[in-house]
Amino acid sequence: MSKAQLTGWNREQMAQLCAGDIADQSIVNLGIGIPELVARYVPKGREFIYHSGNGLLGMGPAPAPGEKDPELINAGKKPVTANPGASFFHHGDSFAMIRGGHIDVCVLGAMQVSQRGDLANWSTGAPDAIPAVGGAMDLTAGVKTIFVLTQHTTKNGEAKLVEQCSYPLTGPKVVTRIYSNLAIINITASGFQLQQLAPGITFEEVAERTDAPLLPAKPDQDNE
Amino acid sequence: MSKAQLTGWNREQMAQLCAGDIADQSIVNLGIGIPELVARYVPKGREFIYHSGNGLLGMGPAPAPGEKDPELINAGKKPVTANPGASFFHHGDSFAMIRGGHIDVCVLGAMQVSQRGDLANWSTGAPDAIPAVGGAMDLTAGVKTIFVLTQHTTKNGEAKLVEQCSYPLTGPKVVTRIYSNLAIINITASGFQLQQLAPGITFEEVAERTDAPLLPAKPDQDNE
Amino acid sequence: MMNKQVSSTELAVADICDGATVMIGGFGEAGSPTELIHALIDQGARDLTIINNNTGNGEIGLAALIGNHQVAKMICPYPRSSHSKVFPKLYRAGEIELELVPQGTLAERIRAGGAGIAAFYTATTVGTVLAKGKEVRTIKGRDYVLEYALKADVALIKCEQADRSGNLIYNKTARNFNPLMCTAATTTIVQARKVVAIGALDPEQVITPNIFVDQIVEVQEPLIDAELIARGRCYP
Amino acid sequence: MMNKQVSSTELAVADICDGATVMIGGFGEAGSPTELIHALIDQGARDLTIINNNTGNGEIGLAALIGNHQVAKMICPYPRSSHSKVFPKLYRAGEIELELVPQGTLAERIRAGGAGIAAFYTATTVGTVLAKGKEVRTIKGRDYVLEYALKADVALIKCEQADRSGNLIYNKTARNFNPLMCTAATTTIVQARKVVAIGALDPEQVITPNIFVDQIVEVQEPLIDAELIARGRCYP
Repeated sequence: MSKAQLTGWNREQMAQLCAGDIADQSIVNLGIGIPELVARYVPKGREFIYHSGNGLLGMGPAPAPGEKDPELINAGKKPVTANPGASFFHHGDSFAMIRGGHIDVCVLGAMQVSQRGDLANWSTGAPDAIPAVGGAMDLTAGVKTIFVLTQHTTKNGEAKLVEQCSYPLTGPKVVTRIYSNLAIINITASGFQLQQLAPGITFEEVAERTDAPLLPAKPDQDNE
Repeated sequence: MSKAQLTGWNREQMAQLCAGDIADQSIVNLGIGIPELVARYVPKGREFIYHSGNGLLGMGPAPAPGEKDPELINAGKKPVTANPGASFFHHGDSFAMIRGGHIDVCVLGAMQVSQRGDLANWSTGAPDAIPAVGGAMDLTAGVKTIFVLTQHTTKNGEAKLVEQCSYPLTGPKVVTRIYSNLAIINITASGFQLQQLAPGITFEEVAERTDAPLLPAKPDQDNE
Repeated sequence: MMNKQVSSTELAVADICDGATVMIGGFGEAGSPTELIHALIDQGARDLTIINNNTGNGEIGLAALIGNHQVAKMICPYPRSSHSKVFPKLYRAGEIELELVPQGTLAERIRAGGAGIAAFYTATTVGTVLAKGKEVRTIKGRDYVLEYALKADVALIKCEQADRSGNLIYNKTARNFNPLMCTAATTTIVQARKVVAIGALDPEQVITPNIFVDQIVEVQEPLIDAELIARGRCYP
Repeated sequence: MMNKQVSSTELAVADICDGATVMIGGFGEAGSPTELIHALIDQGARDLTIINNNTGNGEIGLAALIGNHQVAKMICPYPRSSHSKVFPKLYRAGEIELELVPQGTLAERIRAGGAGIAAFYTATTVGTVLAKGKEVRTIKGRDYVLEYALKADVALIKCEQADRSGNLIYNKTARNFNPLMCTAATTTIVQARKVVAIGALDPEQVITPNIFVDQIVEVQEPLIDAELIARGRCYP
């Protein structure tokens, strides 16, 4: 399991690649943490409308220093702003948007993703862990397209892309595409399929660090 | 079945008796038609808050001539006003109030009431009738106390208080008390029980016009 | 943000297909999108399933749509009223189908459709003919009927103000079914008495967030149904 | 209309019983009724079941209530956070029970409790350990889990403005669970930053109608949780 750590893309580049695959005017929910970076890389000419599970559509960036409002926060409990055209609503209406299929894209982190698109990102299942799920299962059950932003392997070099998740699932068969530091990988009916390699990374290096078969990119899709 | 029609109370008196049994600050939903009269007879020192199923709490009386707003109407589609402290909401929230048990009292008309409190007030079941239920079944299922305001018999002298309803039910075991032109009658575990006779009306006259056993009033309740 | 305003009711309803399920907001004439309904009459789509609290009055609006034989089925709590003549005639002639749904159950089924709730248990209709053939389950000692979510291809909505991105506010009891229907339709088409700039509505006061709205057309002086009916007007 | 204002948080929470189920509004510190929670600590009711999105931060508010051993069980989607120390300790010691519920399912269960919906089918948790032991049903080709309504004896709520009859409006994302919880509790106790006269709120803008509110107490300058935590403050 422990192969040499490869660099590939950094987090910002992964976020930028992910942002590039989101259509103009999409309603987007960004998971807490690294997925939030996606908002910094909206391609020119496009606009995303951000949904925050705690009751805000049209979420804007962090406020200017000194303009924090403790009652205007995002799902990660960080201060945000409201863009023109925003609306506030309660948790019932907010998760009705999620559950009802009204959010176009959700970007989440991952502990593991299986070759059939199962996502595990909420619990290691360790007996002493405090279980905490938040809105992750609502998002995976309700949002049309789930993108995953993740390092390709754990800090210890263990694979996160696996045949079958060993951690408890967040949702079965929900992930569409993974943006890792090494590659962009699609979930297809046949399993993991390479979409694009990070610069300087080889197919074999990615395959070695993936605990399930990896299909090469379709000829017209490999932008290496 | 066809006994002489007796007068007893008129509609206004029935409505007034009913209003007298509703506690101060009750949340009240009045059925379309005769039940609406109840609002004219709120006892001095009491206040009822009116809920209208089409999305208004704190409904006020009909507007002054020339001040009708076609978008401020009640469940009977008649122009109304909004009292200070009113609120507007959508049909989902409005029937959540009803279904969730937040309305204290509902006053409805009746075609038939059975001795166990079944109410039939929406359909004769006639094959050529256009069935129309509106919010009646939501009200009977959700409101804490259902009062019925009705003539004791039909225009043809047929009993409306019966052992078992022959018309399709609005709700089973929902009616608490009936205000007819002849008497106030409670639904008890033993069936119909007289609460109060209208002036000049005898127990026998009421019993004759009731197609189910009628229990006499408890000694301390007969205010005849 | 995208400008969802279109220039005419005609354009707004152009893509409604034969056989579509169409939710139409309004309770009585309050919140009824009469101009959009008339545009749908002009457009001519047929075999529609219409979801509305009533079946229209006189020979305008929904009643005219039904009278024009464009409606195969009504899903509706109260298909008769003092001024409703068109539906009863067609219903008695067997030319239109009716699914009778209690008003609160209809509202909740539409909400469920929009909120991704597949089905729910309600006490409404327990012990009545309207529960016939439906699953009944006892939960904490009380009986409940299973009811399923209701969705639509299109919702026709009337509101008071819309910003160009599709945030909506309503007027008094004209709110009624409109906000629910916005959430449960694939395409939501709105007629607004006034269309305002994005940012002109207070985010605290938005009743329908723009995520639920697809097309907006401004109708500044909407028809008043009661006046048309009083004058015996027909559409078209 | 009845004046529901009481003069102190102490009076407002006086009747909360041992063993009560208490919904507490707020998401993080936005909309968190910290003064009412502190009054409940002073009041001392024990064996409480608390429903909240989190388990509090630092040693104030909900964390302090838990730390004071008044809470037997949490119903909660996210019982840990960067500043949450109290709950993890008691949970690992087996001194507090946890029912983990996804955030959206929690919101919908509370709404169902208030709306008279006994149970509903949602796709959330299908195929996960959180669906273990729950009924799964296939509806129109998709699997859904049956979830039951959630009610409470008491709700502790924070809002921006209340009129004396109990109509409420909120501030931005401080709305969160508060309006839902108002509907699902037998007794709803509200702390409002400002209490205004009946009639002072626009009926179009009321978020929680007064039908759902029992007691209101004005707390003009509520504590700011983050500041207390930054200063290492404890309650009491």
